[in-house]
Amino acid sequence: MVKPMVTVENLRVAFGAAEVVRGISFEIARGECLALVGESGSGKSVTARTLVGLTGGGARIAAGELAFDGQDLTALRERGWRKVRGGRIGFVLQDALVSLDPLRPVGKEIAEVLATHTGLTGAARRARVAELLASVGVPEPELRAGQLPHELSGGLRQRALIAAAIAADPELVIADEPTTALDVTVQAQVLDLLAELKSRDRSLLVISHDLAVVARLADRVAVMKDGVIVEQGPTGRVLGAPEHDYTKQLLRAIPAEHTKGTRLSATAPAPPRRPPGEVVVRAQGIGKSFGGRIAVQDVSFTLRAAETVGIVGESGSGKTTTARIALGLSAPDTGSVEVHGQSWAGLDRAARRRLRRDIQTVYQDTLAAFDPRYTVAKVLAEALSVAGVPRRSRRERSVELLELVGLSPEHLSRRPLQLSGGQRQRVAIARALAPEPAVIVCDEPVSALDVSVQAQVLDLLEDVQRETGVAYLFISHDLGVVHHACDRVLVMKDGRVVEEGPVEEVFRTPAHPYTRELVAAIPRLTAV
Amino acid sequence: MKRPGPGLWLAVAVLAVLVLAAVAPHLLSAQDPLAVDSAQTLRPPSAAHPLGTDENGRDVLARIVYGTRTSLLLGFGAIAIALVFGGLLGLAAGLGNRVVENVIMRLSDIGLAFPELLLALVVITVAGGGTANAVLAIGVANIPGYARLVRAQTLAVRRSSYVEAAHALGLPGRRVILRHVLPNAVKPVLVLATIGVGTALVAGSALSFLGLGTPPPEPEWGSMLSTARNFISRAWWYGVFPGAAITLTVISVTVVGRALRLRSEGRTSW
Amino acid sequence: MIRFIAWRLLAGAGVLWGAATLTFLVLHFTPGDPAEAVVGGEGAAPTPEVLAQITAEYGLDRPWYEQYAGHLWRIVRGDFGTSYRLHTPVTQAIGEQAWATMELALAAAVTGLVLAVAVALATAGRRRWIRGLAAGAELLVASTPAFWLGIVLLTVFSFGLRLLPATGSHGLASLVLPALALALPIAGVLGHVLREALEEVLDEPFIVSARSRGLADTTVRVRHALRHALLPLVTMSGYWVGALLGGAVITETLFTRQGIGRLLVAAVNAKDLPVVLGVVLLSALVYVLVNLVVDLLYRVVDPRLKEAA
Amino acid sequence: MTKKTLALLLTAATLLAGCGSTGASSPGGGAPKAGGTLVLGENGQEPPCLDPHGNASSDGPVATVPVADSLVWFDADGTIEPWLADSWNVSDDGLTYTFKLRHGVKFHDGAVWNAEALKLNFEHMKDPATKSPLAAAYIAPYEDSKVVDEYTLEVRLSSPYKPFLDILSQGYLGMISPKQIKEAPQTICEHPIGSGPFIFDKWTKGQSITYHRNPDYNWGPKGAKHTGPAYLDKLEIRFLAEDATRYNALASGEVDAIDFTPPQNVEDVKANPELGFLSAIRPGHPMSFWLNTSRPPFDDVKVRQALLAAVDRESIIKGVSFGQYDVAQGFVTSSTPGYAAALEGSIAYDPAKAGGLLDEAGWTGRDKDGIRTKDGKRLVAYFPIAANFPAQRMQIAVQTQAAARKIGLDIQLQTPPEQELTDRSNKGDYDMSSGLWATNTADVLWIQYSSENITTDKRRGQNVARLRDAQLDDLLERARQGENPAKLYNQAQARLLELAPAIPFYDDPRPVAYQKKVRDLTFTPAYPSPYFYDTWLEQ
Repeated sequence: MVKPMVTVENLRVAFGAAEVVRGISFEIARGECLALVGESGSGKSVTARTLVGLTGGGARIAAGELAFDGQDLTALRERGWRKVRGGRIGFVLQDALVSLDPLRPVGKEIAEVLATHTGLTGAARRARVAELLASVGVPEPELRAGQLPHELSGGLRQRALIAAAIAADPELVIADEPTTALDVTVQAQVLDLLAELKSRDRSLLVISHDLAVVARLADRVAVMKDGVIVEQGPTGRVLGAPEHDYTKQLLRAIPAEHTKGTRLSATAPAPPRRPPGEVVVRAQGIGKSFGGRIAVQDVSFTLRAAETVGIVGESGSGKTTTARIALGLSAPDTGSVEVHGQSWAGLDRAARRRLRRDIQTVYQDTLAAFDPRYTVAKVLAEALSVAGVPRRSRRERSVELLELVGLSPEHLSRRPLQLSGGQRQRVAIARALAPEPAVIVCDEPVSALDVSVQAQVLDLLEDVQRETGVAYLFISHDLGVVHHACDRVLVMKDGRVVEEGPVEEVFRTPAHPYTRELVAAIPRLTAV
Repeated sequence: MKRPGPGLWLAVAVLAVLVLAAVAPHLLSAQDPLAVDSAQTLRPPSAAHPLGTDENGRDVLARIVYGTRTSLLLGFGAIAIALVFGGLLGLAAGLGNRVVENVIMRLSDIGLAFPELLLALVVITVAGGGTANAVLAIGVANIPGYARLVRAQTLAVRRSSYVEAAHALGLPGRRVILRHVLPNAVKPVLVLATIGVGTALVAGSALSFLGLGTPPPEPEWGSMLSTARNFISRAWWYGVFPGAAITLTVISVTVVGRALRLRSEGRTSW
Repeated sequence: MIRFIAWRLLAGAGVLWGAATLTFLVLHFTPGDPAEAVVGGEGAAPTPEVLAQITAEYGLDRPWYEQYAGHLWRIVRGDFGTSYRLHTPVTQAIGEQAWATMELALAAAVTGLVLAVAVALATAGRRRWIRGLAAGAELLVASTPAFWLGIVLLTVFSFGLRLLPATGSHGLASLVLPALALALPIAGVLGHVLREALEEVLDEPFIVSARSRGLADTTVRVRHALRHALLPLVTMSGYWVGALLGGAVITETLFTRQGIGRLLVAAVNAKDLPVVLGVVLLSALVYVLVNLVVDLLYRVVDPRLKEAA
Repeated sequence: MTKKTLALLLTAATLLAGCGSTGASSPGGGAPKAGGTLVLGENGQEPPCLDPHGNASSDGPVATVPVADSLVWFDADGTIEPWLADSWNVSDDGLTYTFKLRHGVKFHDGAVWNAEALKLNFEHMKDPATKSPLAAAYIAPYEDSKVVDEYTLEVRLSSPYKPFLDILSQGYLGMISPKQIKEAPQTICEHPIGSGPFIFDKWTKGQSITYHRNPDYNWGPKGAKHTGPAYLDKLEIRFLAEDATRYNALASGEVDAIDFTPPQNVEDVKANPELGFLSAIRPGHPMSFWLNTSRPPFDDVKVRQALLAAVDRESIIKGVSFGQYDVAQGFVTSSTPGYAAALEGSIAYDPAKAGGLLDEAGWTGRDKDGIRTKDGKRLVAYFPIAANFPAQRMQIAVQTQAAARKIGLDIQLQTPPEQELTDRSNKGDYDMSSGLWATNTADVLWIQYSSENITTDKRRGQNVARLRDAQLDDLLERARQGENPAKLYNQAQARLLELAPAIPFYDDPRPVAYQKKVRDLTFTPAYPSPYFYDTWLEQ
């Protein structure tokens, strides 16, 4: 029998007292693609880095066996590692913007690998670099090679990074979250590229939190949780007929069209939905441009009570600008936004402040959204004071709010840093609810969260809406999420609304080509 | 996340002793720092004079202990001045309109164009030597720097999304500034200031070296040091101990300051 | 780019004018008659005729605004007037001293930078005790008054071991100790900043990916990390200039070197307004230019800023 | 050299109080050799201007005398010897001096020394444009002069001025090239041209002055050991302000000799067989703290005497000078012509007496810190000092402060800005002030204590004590008019001991240390400072 490319036997990795990888075992056969799936803190990235000897300072590594192509990696010295890294194992980190040296042309980064592992020099090397860039689908490679990371789009950066990883033609390529932070369409392309890398004698190890991504790529999947592999097997089997509860939970948590109207997290079902009420926000032909660059153009929508309107689009499509205009935080160049029939433009400061209570917001970055010095109690008290709640009753109201968002009174004394991302987003929602607003603008409310947490928050938003009849303006790049959470959706591209309508229609029968492209690109949970 | 190491505790201990020396020197030295004894000049450390005597037969230990108050004043006083005025200017620039901001920033440009010591020298030409003036000099010299720092902080905080959140909440602008902008803008500056105290202390001793510091016979580390240099070949102790006092103090202040910084940046777990 | 430079130069001119005005007013409205400074002092017995002569010659009897205008006008024409104390043109007085200070400052700057970079590169992200050692050393030198450091250096290397001359501005040997005394505290501060920056950078993903390409540690540090870590140093230019010029005053006095620093102290003591004004403007000019250069340099080190300009 | 001879030498040096012809005489014998460069480490008092007439700094002469010869030579015993003047006679009314000048003297620029040259020099000193801080005052009585013939000048004074010749022997009144005075007076400060044994080369401000030998020189003073050019090829004066630095520069051989050897190092110098030591007490007024007699508390002679008795000058001076200085016995130093040796020891340390005097003066009350009071007023004396106050004087001040405190007098040291200091001293707004005045005549007493010399808006004077005493004025005036100076100066010194206008501390020495290879390093006694005409180096 052919011996596997990688053999990991009872691997344990600990930093100080904390053991983050607790005895995992797996193999990767030649030409096979294994996916390590798990949420943050599951130890998947550490495992990947351990395979290239970059676990990090102060890490204690123990393994029954840790072999690459029959070679015992645990025995390697620094010098030996250097031959393996880049030479025989290529490594693709997540988020190419920070994984490429921002001060050096991408070409140099690739040339570096060639310089270290091949005899190529001068012109030959430059040629090879261009060749590699071309091979990963980078247009005008010579030009690109001379550019700095920030001059390239996210997709191109990721491709460049991959080019560097495969430059020395390694037998194993490890990709750690290769597609996070990429727009859905680009994500699809990169996934295809990775799929191509896999060949008869080159194996692939993909690390991801996104089962959908994995479904598209991996032959086998290993699901990690808290440093152990809870389940592993052929992709089809694991995704199709999961055995372990955690895997099931993960699968259930992924929002997509089929999850519409179902619970993503294992929480009690909510009260019945209310029918959409009167119009609370009406945006008419709003447009805004920054220094000549058009950010938003002729965007109109209406939002009714107890209704959720989604705005999808890739980065730079003008989603956030639209949100800020709706919130009255920045004034449109053209058009107007009315909340409860009052246009922001027409109001004086005092009136604006009063109106603001009716339209609140929840941010993407859960940490930056809070004054670092404030405790949850203070945060809520402040919000309540705006709502005119008398001082004495603020505390009890705060507790109510916390319970409404699924937190308990003991969180009152915590500071933002002392809360998890999910908890912070819950507090953010509580704060937004404090003035009993008619609308909450949610700007990428879940994109910074792990899938299971995301599930909880999405459910929470749903529940809150059913409780209070608040309307959501829901901004996200994740079509799955939008599909799950929204009643109607606006698809934006380059500051324009290209398509609009009930979420079902738009996603089932997309009219606009771009929408089709988007929908096509959505990774689906059916193994290839 | 790292926990405070022994170094930090040591520094805190040193500062504690210094504070004690500043408020109640008599507890640390029984001798009179002004007691001249022409017969006992430049005597090496002994039972009677643990750190020896100076060129006037005064007890070096006593002078170091009693000098603490003045020396610390040089550091803390100066930074206090710089903080208050620099802080106000910086806030004005950070919160005010373009005109205010420009005026203040151009002024601080000019201020920054003078090297600290040069500015201090100019101030002293006007005001004359002496402790109070030295403090004033160094303080003034530091104002532009702090003004810039505070302004930068203020602007950063103003742009932060929690301030936007407060606005979105419908909080009155004034309250947003008082409750969120001010505290968050000033806090990190306060922390940096602790480190600044050390630098100011050194600057102070430099003035003393030029003979512009505390007039005799009042003890002050810097002036002790600068006098001692004439006798360095005969009386090492006279120079070494005040020097050590300054260095140790500055180190301690800096260590504590850095620890506070790490903490305020949430990089330590205490 | 050109517009940027032009604009900065304009702002610089503003700063210079402000500096000139400030010093003039400050020194002019302090009590005391410069005429005394010209011929006063212990052991002097100027006759009334002499004093009258001086007052007239330097126009000290004219109203302040005339004197101010006079000063500015002459400065614009590159004439900084005549030193009260030295009876020679300020440009000459400064000219005689400028090179010595320049030499000292440059030597110190280079030494300081090299020391800082070397130590930081060698120790950043290493074992705890190594870092502790380096940090301790940096803290020590950074926390010691420059002149005390100088005295110690003198006592050990010059008076004690007789290795190096203690005085003067002649030859390289006489530059070593002063430069060191001036450089060490700076190196201490820079070293700390640099190592912190380096350690931050070394945790960056792109460093990991660099390592994952099989680069040697040194290569990673020098080729990838250092450049990033240097940025904060570049931004500290203000501190540099201040530390160097300020330190020069002390160092030159202690090592009885020639230099602007000593010239200034003497001038300040003697209320030698023209000289003080000259030195202030010079240091302000240096500050402005250095900052300009630094901004340009910054764009070289960090190309991302190019289009920001 | 054996310790014994060294000791001998030193006693000689101090006894003969810097007699020009002794000093670092060559004990091993050996004929002087020409050649070599001598480097002298000076203290920080770098003159701002090298025009002998244009500076008053104590390092003025040492820097200008090599370049500029004087009209006459002053010998340590007080006799005036010919130099650029062969002879002279004074009219009976003491108003006219007729100088017969030396022939064949040439300035470095080729200009000839003659009556016209001397006249020009006098006028240059007086000319306000010279901004002379000292010379002008020294020859204040100079009226005008008449060229009798090429080598004869007749000088007329406005009033009899006995010390005229003594003063003329000082470096501050050295002779500058008439050509330079006429054609480029503004260059004298930067580049003085005289007739001296050394030609000025270069002045690196804040650093050093260099000279080279004048090969044509053949008009050395009578006091000199040899004739013809100087032995040294080159001469460099380096300014080393830091005491420790200066001493170590000598010890480490960086320099061949140092001026103003720090007292704390003198013992080491003497102990070091490689080094020689030469010291002379500077004639003039001893280093003293003057008491402002024009306002309370020191307007009361009893208070002044009290303070004088309260201070243990012996032990203070012993301490600060590491046993090197002589305690001043009166108001002129022991090396000053007309010094009243008979009065020695009349100032005695007696705290008890001091207390008594203060009681008599009515300062009987005491406040909580034990400071005396008189009808509610504390007994306070303000002592404003400059930022660059010499460390050693500071010591004396501090110890005096302590002593005064013991008898209930509170001396407060203040460091006002330099300029406020000058203003205050001109206005007389101070109680104590420190200093000394080095000049080679007892007329220093007139300079320091005659009521004429109290500073007014019209006149800057040196009577820092602001003393007004008719009797003293009379004595001093008559003395300088020329009537039996010896006797009158004696009486004046006695009178001053009664008036106690100052606390005289020590006779200021000019202690020079040098490498043994330096031979015949001497002093100009007129204003003791190293003189290099006879000096040579043993290679």
